[in-house]
Amino acid sequence: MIEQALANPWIRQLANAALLLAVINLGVLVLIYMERKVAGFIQSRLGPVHVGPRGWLQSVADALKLILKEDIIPAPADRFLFVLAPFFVFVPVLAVFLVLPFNAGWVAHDFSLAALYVIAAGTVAIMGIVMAGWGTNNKYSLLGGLRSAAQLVSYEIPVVLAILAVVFYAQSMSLVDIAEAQRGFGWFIFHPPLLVAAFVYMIGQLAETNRTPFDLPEAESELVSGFHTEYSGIRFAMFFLAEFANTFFAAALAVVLFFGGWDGLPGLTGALWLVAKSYVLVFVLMWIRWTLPRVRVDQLLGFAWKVLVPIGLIVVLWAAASVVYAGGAKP
Amino acid sequence: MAQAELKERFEGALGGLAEAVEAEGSLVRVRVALPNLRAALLALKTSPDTACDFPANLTAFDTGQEMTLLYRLASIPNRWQALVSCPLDREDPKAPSVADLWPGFNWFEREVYDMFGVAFEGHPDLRRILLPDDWEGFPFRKDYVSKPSGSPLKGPQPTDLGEQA
Amino acid sequence: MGEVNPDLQSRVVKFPGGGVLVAGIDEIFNWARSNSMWSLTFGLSCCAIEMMATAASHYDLDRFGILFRATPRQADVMIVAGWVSVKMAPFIRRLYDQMPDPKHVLAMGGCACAGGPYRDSETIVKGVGEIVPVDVFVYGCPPRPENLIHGLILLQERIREESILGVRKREPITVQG
Amino acid sequence: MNPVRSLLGGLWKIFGGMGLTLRNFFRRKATIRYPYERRPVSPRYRGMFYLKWNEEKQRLNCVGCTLCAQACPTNVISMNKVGKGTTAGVDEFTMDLGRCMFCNLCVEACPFDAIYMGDQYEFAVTHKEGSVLRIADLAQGGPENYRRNLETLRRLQEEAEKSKAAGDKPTERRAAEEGA
Amino acid sequence: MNGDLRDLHQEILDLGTQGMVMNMGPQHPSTHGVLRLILTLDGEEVMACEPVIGYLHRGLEKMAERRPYRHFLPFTDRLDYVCSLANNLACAQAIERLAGIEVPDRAQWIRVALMELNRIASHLLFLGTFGTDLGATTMLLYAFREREEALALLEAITGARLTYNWIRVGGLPDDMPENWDKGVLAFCDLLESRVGEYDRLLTDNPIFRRRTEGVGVIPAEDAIAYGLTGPTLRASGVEYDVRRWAPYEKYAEIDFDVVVLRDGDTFARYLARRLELEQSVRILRQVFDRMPEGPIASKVGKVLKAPPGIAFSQVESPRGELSFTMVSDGSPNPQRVHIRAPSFANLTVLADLVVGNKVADVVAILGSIDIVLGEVDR
Repeated sequence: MIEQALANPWIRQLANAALLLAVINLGVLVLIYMERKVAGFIQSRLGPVHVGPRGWLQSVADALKLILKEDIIPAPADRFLFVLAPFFVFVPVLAVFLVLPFNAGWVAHDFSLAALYVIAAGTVAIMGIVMAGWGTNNKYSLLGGLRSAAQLVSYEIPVVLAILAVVFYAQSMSLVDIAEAQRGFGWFIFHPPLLVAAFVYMIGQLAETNRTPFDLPEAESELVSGFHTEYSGIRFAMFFLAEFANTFFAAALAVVLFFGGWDGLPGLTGALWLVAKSYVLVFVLMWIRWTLPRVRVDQLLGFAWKVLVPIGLIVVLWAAASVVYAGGAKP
Repeated sequence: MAQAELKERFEGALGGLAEAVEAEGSLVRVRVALPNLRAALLALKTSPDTACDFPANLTAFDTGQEMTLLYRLASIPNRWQALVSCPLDREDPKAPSVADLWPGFNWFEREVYDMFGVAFEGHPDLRRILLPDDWEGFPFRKDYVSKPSGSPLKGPQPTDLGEQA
Repeated sequence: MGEVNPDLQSRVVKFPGGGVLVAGIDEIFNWARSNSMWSLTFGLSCCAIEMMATAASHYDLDRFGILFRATPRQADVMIVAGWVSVKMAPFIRRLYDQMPDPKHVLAMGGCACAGGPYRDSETIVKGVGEIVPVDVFVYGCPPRPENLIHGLILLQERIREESILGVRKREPITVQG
Repeated sequence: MNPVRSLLGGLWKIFGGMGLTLRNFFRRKATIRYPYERRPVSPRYRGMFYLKWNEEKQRLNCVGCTLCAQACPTNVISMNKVGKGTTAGVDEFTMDLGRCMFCNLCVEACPFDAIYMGDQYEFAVTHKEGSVLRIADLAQGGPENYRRNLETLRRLQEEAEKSKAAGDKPTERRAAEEGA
Repeated sequence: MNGDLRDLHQEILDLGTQGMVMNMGPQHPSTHGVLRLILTLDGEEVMACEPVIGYLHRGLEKMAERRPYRHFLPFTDRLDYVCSLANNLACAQAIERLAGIEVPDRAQWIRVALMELNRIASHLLFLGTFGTDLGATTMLLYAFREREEALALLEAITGARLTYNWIRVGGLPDDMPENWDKGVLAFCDLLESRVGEYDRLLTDNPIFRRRTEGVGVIPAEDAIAYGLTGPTLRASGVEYDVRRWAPYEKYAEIDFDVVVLRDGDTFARYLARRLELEQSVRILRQVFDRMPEGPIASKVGKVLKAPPGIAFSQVESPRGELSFTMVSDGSPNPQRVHIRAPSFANLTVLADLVVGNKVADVVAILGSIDIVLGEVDR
């Protein structure tokens, strides 16, 4: 009966989505625990240890508590925008996971324009942040929302350019094809133009996921908590989860684009390789976060337009040239 | 530098503005009458003999009979400083503001106003600085009577203090 | 802390097995709440430095799942660290009102508990308990980090005794500040 | 400066910082797991206040001279003196943690070696009244020694009254002068 | 300062653009206490700033008038609670000068050691919080890790972690514990190795440099006119360090450099404090070699009375010149005590300094001035 039901494409997709949702939320909880542990270890302390064995249950406790908290909608807020904003941030993050190939054939939905879809869907989240910033009717939030809009618009371009370079090499926009093209340790990171592209991509994604040194929309020492200053309880939890899901997706996408996707040594399932590589990248992102200070808003934009975009353009040309003249990755 | 020489320098710079000048170590104590206060401070600041251009401190004290302003100006390269005292009219304390000469004294004057009620004439923004805006009286004056403080919160009182309160 | 609404309580008991169910849920949620006390960074004075020291490497509040949040909306515990002046009191009340329920207050240091050495000063509120309900008092001037952790553990115990049905009677309080 | 070089130089510096944080990642952690392990405090630590117990004389050293109360800047201490001269002691001694600055001035003021600040520092309570400590909490050795102190004082007083009856006045006066 | 910019903003205002008023504080993560800044913003840019202080005001000077001289000493701990001993010293010195009390040599040397150790603790706190203001949270934790060692040493001698109250009129209450000097020297070695780490993490970081260099420049003339003191003044190129300018205790006999920098920007103010750490270590290394044996306190009567007069002390606290002015009328209580808190004077410059900068710079500039609200509000 289940097989019959799964034969129906709608039900099949729904089942896929539900499975993904569960996996992502679980993964995010692990990620939050990891973040706190990494932060602790880097800062010469232990991080959570007392909640559950070795503090494993810390993020579960946090999540449960946030569900139970009173849900406050400030009186001066624009109710409609305020309520809608967390969904606008949370849903696109989940949506992009649909096209992420975990293993050969392990993808919820693959199609030929997946790379474009990832960029497009990711951009919707900006809307959510701007809505949160505006709808809260709080000045810190407003500044945070505006910063976020400027930041995401600027950093979208280098990220797109970096992905474009990969698309040249793989000659496809399907993430499955891109990953397939790197089978057998033909990882794109080993190609000089794409090494630079990977760099541009990672810096751009740092900015898009609002992490230090680019965490200006929620810069704690300046804007209290930025765009989610007035959010409490479950609504805040959605922002929180979305942020970590986003981080994980940025790392997983980087793995698919540059680090060979599920490609790895035989013996382990491809999906595990992908997740393991993603976690290493996430660790790098955390490591960066707990090392660097925050940039200022004008420096942030200046860095995108004056440094990353030119480099991105050069990389695109370089990649195109090496594909056309030297054959690129494909023979 | 000899104390006598230091005293001479200050007397020279101040002309007839000071009532008394005494030197002790590298500190020169100057007493000035209220009408000459601003002129004397300006002379101390601008005269090359004294060059006391560093606003180190400004305060006041009240003995119950008399209220006195106390300025301390320093000359950093010369390593000397001047302690200028100026008695005030206790009933209606007023003094010329020197916040335009030394922006650093802006807040100090506000503080003296806040605590002693000395009105600094020509001060750009003479408001209370440390105490709440609606505070009554000037607490550092010796005739100030402290009131039992009421509830810290204005408006309706909190009702949910439970058994702790 | 928090009085149980008798009406609600009687209704719950009427359900067969309801008490057990509520107790089970209570246990889980209290476990979650007591282990995830995000506190509001409310450093006022000396004690704030010790509060920072408690969060720093040597004592590490993160071990207990205690994070410092800058915004009251995301905080569960307000640690009032330092003396409270009359000028500051309305702001403390407002921040407390901005925190979502369930919320707790920990007064850190003699000043926040009872006015401390400044009890004969006119501008000081004799303990933050005059403004907001306090759950745990941590005396000391300033309390050592260990002492603060001890207070937080007491607060955890206190939270574990609560019920999710415990509704703190809240009346809207307008503060003109 | 060459922009490429400055960019690479900046990156190099950033990697230097990241190397440092990675090194700290693997270093021994500074954390003391407080409820399970304790950091030793200095022998001079000024923590919880106590009244010294004199095992030899079976009493507290305190004679109720109020010098400590006078030395206190914040009126933390109050006491009730019983007896006089050699038989002087206290049957009540309160201190208010809520006002105490732990400044040590009372300890320095005491000529009888009677009060000290110990190494106990956990003062968290769940009710405000917990701040006032009575003599039973303060006496070294707890309520037990407080009771024994009272007994000794009573005994001393009885003895003094007996000797007073015997007309042994001068010694008592001398002791009273020392006491003040 | 920034006069042109202010004119420009006036023009914009005249055009009808409305600034957004934003309240920073009194409860804000990076106002270092309860300072309130009322900022008028044009986008991210600050057009005007009005600091509001007094949220911690407790009338300390008034309380001093009601107490005997000695009873006020523990209260001074709670002025600048990051460097309590400097306050103790300034208060004790003012009383000593007023009453004409001499301090034995050994006590003076120990006082110097205490001052410098406390200065290290205070500057470490500054490095940490300044890093946090700029988003480098880890710096705070590293600085606190080393600060904790300094506090342990201070606890060993004074018996308290933060509010020491270990300086008495006429000397010290007790001598150094055994092997304390060895502990201090070992800490000096540890700190010197760790200071290089701070440089790698923060000082050399290009993002940090970009955030701080050229931001909030105070020219030397302005710095003097505003009455700034301490590292904030010395970063603008004025050589004014009370330890040199009007030496107290044994500073005249000690060999150390006054850190003077030229730029006067936020980075220079940071660097001045960072470099002072090394000077403090240098001073500490000299102290124990030269410390004579002898008494640690001179005899002072039970009731301390001072002849009528005015006396003031000057002490270089980590934030600048700390000065207690005491007026005596011959009674056991002082008639008036005024505390010239360095943070109070340094904070006056903020309002003019931040105009024309970004919101993020306000935090950086405020952090670099290194205020402690406890002594601003008194």
